[in-house]
Amino acid sequence: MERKPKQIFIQGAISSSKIADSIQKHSSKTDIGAHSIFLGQVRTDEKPEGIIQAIEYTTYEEMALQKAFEIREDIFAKYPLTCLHIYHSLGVVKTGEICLFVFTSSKNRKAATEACNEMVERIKNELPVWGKEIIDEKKSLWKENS
Amino acid sequence: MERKPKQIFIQGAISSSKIADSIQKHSSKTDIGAHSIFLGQVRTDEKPEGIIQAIEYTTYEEMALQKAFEIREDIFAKYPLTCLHIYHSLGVVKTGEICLFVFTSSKNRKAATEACNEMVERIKNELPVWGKEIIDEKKSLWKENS
Amino acid sequence: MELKGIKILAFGMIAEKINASEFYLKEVSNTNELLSSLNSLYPQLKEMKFTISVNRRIVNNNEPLNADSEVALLPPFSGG
Amino acid sequence: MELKGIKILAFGMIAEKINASEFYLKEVSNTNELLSSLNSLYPQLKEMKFTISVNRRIVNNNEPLNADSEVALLPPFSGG
Repeated sequence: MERKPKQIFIQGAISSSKIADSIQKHSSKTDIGAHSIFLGQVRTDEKPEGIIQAIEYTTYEEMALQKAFEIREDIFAKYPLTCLHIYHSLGVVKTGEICLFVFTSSKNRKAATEACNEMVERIKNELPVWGKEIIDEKKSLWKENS
Repeated sequence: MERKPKQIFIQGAISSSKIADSIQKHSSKTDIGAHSIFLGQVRTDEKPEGIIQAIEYTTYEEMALQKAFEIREDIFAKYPLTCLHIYHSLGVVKTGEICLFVFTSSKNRKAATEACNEMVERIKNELPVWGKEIIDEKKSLWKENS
Repeated sequence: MELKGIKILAFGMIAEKINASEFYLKEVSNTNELLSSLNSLYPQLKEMKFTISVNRRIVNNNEPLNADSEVALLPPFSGG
Repeated sequence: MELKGIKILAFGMIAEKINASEFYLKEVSNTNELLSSLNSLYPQLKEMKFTISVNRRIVNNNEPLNADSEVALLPPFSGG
């Protein structure tokens, strides 16, 4: 089966019910023994310019989907995974809301946890996505990944 | 505030809605930037004796809660965490169902992911919990952690 | 202790092998004596791997026991 | 290419600085020429960090461009 780039972007915050649905769907895959999940949550941050209220995400979508696909293929080649899912928000996500959801599943826990960590690192470093930190209607800052 | 041992055991499988509720509750904690979640799922396994249909968990509860509390304190001392939750099933959990839920949250992702991994290792190695792998009404095997 | 002896809890495959999750042993004043006593009472435990806890702490050396000691026989853990 | 030139996409703080997310540049046949052209057109980009992609691939060396090239100016990524 040839795998193709698939949509990873969700408009707005990622809901906890979306995460629950995603977990629930895996109950039919009884060869899975371990799931590892990473969630990025928009954090209140105090900057000299003011307090962050939300982040607005934009992307170069065609390139991001192609890159996400390549990373996914690399990770599948490197680790014995059963499943790997990525979701990233676009548009405005308020503090306390989820903006990134990475979900790996495998027979044994080592592959799932290592793959999940590596996936998150690569997403932060390699996906053409930009976050604008919104302080109020007039003020904003461009987020920098550390 | 003095922290005390708290209940970590849940009768039967851990539902995806329980996981969603737990995630949702953290949306008010806007100093959190990263959540790491580990889920153990009961796996179908083919043994010479037959195919595993479920695992029945028992524990030495007083000792397990004390030990879980100690591990929790150690991990909080070692990593800058905002939150740390553990839930483990008791009784029968069928293949495809969740039996372990470990949930860590922190400002930055490194602490959450490392603490979550360490927590899972320690739970598997140090908690007095036993899994009996059920093949059918008459046959069962005692699970061994690898 | 005079009446019933020390309370011993058994778990997992140990409880299954001896067909009891709780029993009492008399005339054991430390964990070494406990082990000898177990070996003669339950020879089926000889080839089994287990650790002993006293008052919910795993003990590796010989530990004194008294009437209030809560002793448990713990086969290898397999949670998660 | 004769009419409009090469299409350039701009993202994030680059798009904000030049106040456009898409524009066209004529008479650039490779990415080095593109950079010179950008520097004179948009001097505000000089102190900004960005990479260039051609056809959705990041390029590090001088890369030839043609009418069909999809060029993008990418400030440092900050997803997640």
